[in-house]
Amino acid sequence: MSSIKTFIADFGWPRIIIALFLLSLFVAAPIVGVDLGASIGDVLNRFGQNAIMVLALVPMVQSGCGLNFGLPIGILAGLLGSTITMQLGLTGLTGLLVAILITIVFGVIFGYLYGKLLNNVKGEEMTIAMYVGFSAVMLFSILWLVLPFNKADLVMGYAGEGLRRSIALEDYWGKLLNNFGQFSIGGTPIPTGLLLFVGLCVFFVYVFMRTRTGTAMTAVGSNPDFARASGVSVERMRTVSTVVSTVLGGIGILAYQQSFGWVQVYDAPLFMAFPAVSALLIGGASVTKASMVNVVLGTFLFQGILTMTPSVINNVLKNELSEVIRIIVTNGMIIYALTRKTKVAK
Amino acid sequence: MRNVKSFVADNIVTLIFLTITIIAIPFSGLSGSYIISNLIDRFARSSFLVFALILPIMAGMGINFAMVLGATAGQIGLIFAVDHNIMGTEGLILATLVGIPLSVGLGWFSGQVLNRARGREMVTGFILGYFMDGIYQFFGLYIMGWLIPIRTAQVMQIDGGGVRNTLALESVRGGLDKIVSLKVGPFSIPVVTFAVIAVLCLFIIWFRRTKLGQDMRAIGQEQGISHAAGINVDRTRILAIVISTVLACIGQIIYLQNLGNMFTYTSQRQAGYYAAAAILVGGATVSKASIKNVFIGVFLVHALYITTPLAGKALFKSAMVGQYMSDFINYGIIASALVLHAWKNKRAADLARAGLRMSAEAQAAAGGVA
Amino acid sequence: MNLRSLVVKITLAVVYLVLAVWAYGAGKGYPLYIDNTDLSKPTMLSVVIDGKSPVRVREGAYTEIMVKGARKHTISLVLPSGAEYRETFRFPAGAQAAEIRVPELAPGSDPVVRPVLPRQDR
Amino acid sequence: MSTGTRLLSLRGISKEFYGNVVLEDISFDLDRGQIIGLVGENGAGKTTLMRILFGMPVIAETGGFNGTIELDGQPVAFKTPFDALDAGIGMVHQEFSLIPGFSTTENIALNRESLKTNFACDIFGKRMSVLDRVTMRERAVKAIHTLGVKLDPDMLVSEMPVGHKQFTEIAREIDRKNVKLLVLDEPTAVLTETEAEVLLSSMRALAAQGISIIFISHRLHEITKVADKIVVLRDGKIVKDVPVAGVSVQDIAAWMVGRDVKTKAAHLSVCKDSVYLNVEHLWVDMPGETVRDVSFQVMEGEIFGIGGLAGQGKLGIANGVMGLFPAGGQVTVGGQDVILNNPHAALNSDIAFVSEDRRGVGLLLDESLEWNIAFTAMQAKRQHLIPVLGGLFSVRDEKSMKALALEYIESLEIRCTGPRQRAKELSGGNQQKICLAKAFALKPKLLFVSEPTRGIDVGAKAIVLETLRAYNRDYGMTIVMISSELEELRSICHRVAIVDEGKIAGILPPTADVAQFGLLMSGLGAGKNGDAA
Repeated sequence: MSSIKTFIADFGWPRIIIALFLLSLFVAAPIVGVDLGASIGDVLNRFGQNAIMVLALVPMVQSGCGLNFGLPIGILAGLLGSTITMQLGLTGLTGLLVAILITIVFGVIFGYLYGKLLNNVKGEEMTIAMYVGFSAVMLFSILWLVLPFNKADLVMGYAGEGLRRSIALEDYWGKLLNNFGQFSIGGTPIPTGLLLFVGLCVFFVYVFMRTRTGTAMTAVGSNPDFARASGVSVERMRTVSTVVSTVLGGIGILAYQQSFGWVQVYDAPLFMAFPAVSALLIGGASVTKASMVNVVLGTFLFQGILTMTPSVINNVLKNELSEVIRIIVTNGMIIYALTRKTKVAK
Repeated sequence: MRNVKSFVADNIVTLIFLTITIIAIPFSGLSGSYIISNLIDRFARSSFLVFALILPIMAGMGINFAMVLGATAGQIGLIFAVDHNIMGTEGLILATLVGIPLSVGLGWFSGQVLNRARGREMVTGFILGYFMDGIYQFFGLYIMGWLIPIRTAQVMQIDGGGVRNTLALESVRGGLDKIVSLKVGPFSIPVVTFAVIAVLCLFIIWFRRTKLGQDMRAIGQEQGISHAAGINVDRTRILAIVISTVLACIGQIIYLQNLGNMFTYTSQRQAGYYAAAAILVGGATVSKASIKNVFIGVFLVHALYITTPLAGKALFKSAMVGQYMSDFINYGIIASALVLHAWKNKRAADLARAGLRMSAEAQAAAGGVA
Repeated sequence: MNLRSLVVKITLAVVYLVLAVWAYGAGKGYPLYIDNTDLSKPTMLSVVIDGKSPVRVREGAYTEIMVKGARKHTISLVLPSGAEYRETFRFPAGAQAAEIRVPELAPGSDPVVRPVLPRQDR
Repeated sequence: MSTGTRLLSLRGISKEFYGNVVLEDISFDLDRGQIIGLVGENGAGKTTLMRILFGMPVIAETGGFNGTIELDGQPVAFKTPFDALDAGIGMVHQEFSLIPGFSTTENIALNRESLKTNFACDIFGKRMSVLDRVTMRERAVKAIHTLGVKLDPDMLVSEMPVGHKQFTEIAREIDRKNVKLLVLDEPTAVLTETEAEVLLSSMRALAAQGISIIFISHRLHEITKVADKIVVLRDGKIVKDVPVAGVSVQDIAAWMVGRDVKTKAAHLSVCKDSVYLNVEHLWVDMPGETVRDVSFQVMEGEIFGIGGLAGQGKLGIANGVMGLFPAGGQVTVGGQDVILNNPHAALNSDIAFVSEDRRGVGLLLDESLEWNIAFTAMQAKRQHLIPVLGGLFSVRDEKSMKALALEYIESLEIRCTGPRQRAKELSGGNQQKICLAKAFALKPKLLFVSEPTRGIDVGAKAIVLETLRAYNRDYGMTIVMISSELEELRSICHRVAIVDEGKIAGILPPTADVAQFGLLMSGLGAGKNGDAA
């Protein structure tokens, strides 16, 4: 009995309510005439689309930098990766791999600068990260117009310059991962390649957090003074975690794009950090601790609600209440995590 | 020389953006009188909103991004006035009277939340604004028109579900600005609006001299010591937020009566972005703000808004660049001001340390000789 | 709480309510229909109410203009010829809307204001 | 200037924290206008006694106290410090509690401002009153005048010299209506000689006006100069309660430090002749524990003790050598220079450190014992790692971490549910053992231990000390032990240095007379920087 109580206390009521809500959606789906198989396939797909961006938050949480509201910076690296690769005319698996490579290069550069910046603003990381992310997105919006992209299917038709708002990936590597080894179980399509790719990334971060560096990072987040007394450079660990987070954010958006089928530039990345942050928190993470389980569970719950609510609720109520529910759940969860008293050690 | 240096260091944010504005003016191709008349108009429109941020900064809570809750309350007041067809100045008064109790309640709520998020008030306030968006949309789209009937067709969505996304405020437009409008050369000056702003300034000056104002200054500097001296820290912080929220509510009403239309579900968010940018550009920091900062900030931020998009457009020969430029400027101001401020704090702390170290070193050297 | 502060607080609450009621009453806008459908004397004209910006009324049309408060208003008609008639009228208390027929707005006579009653089928 | 009327009587005050007796049967009286000098070593119970007098909530939370307090002949029991303030007791703490951006006047009147009510007060309450700055200034000037010092009532605290801050604090207490008793806790600790002189004379002036003062100080000559009578606390008991007339500083020092202990030289290992640690002109910028100029040498295989009162800089020495705070000077270990300001380099010079700040620096409270014990070894020495892909990178070796943790859990008798338990769930004594295990896991040749027995129970204390002794004896580990407890240092160390005002006041053998230690601590030692040993 007491173990149930402590479980609830640790896990938090909001998460339990959300989990129960999702469960009830799954139960209600067939009753209101929603195709359950297709819905589950949809949830799996969106899980794969978003999981890596959620995963990208983990290193920075662990190193004590808080929730990375500056995720858009990583996303911009990913956008550079895909647009440059497309401009070069590379398609298929080669294209995707080159895109990942370019993303990593830009991710490391951006992440390094971003990490240096955050080291100078300790204590206000989250607010500043948010605004730095916003301004970076807007700066790049100008760059998308100005940079010398000139491939016909990338740029705006009438002007011949400036990227389109949405660029189709179909002829490049759209759905490449999704279609790899895809099969169906009872009408539910399983995006095997995408899930494998996510699994690979999760495994990478899992291993990384167990290396000497990863261990030091966790200790820095847990108690920076302890880490320093053990000869660990706190600043360096925070920078490394920011770089890893930024690179993963870039790879995350690549995975998202190939499944979505479109590259969206300009202000599309502006608010992408919020759902990712919220998903991680729903998965049970706090502002200072996050694990792979939190990532997987959180992304599944969050995307599950996002996918299931419109189909179920709209079948009943015929209006777009789901958007409102999304806003309240996303931000309510973040506020819950920010205001939760970190348990004071005895 | 030292004075110049410290002046530059103290006002670095303001100076940077002043330089940008001065550079942007010739590129924008705007005439001086156009800029000035625009500035007068925008100053009257929006300085009230910026004042809402002073008290929480004084109380050590940073920039109250949760002021959008107050702006939301003001918008609900306006929706009420427009829906009931209350026109002109009376409409604005009614909107304010409806908005104030709402904003007191919302301010109390956000004060509670921010008290539980000590040390990260700013980011929590920011997210709280988004959270409120959800509640507000639920209210505007589902409660309105269902539990609270909508009386006027112009307020209702075409399909009948709630308040429409763009609300014409024709009936209350200029309800404050146009009571007395003074023509000075090519510029028209909304006298009553300026009078209201002047009264607000006097209120702030007076408030700083009250016991509550003194308590806010005290907790803004040292929460622990203030608590030990018997000041109710939590309550004082909540009061700072409540007053801020109420001012934001009135400020948003003044802002919208000037504009004459309202994006029902996004206008309040703009208020928060803009006010934070203005006060920071005016030289306020997250721990210190004055009326002077507000005035300088409002002028400078609007000068930036007016000139930089056009300058960007002219420089890059693209209309879209100008559009993104204004957004970039808006976010960039806040980001860079926060960064510069945090960086300055860190440097001040390092310098203080270095000073101590030097004195210790000197002593050690002296000791070594002796 | 002493008596004095109680009195002040109650007064404040009363003032708040009175102000709200006054603003509601005095600021309430009512639609005023300008009926220019009498085709015997078809003219296009501009209508100015309470010194606001003029509203055009085409010949043979109804136009809705909002007036503030059920009280005295001035209305002036400006004909294309430049001739202007100015009249005052009182908005009928208790009416949801009112109608003024242009032909009845002859110079020298009080305008006839007809309250518009809610439709029966509602 | 005692007037002979009784103001305060304490009768049989006892207090225990979780079975740990910290005060036992404390009784003394204080007359109006009398100054009591309250002295005792750190941990003698002064702070607890003042907390009881002041009704600090922590006392009630830990089970209250026994005995009675009478003020003006009436028994009193304050529930909060505010009750005590209302009853006319003022307290000035060691740390300043002033608002830096406020002026002298504003600080003196903090939360007791003179107010002018106005219309808004009727609506929103008293806090809308406007400050009456003229009256406030008058009050401040009056309080400053009573104190008999020169203070600018309009100066900002942040721009004041330290002495003025201290006077402002006292003026704030005097400004209270009906203040009868002032408690001054180490008010001269931060002052210069001349400032301290001024403070002493203002204390006399206050006493002359009938205000009683409890004066806590470790500067014994100040006590003899200003107090009417002296109360010496040791181990929670009053050992002396005598008029100050005819008492010498030496007497007080001896009473304070107390009984002569039998030295336990038999336990000590024989140390070699070679110098292992050489510290020259070390300065450390550690807030509250500034080290100004410290030089000493430690022999190979020696246990070297560093004692002294809190705030004098003894803690700064270890923290500075380990690179945790900005430091300068020359430190060599085993003939090799130690790079300062770099914790990693210090650890690589075969030095380990057990911090006095167990929760803040010593432990990862939220992580497992394995992590706590093995982490430093992993980071500094690259142990407990498994190379992957031919050494491209390495992941942590949980098996060997577990083995390490189990080894120390057994050898140090750490009471826990297993190596996976979180550090914060252990008791203080067991946490301290984890810190020791973490240091031992580095296999250091030189070990700094800072306050190893602070806040742990008697049983754990014995084990910790015995463990240190055993590592010294069996492995020849050189140990520098820093402690506030002189008894402890004398029972385990070959030599004991006393630090005063950031410098070594003297080094004594443990067998030296206690009074000598007491004198060194009070800043009256004969040979400054001298090697008395």
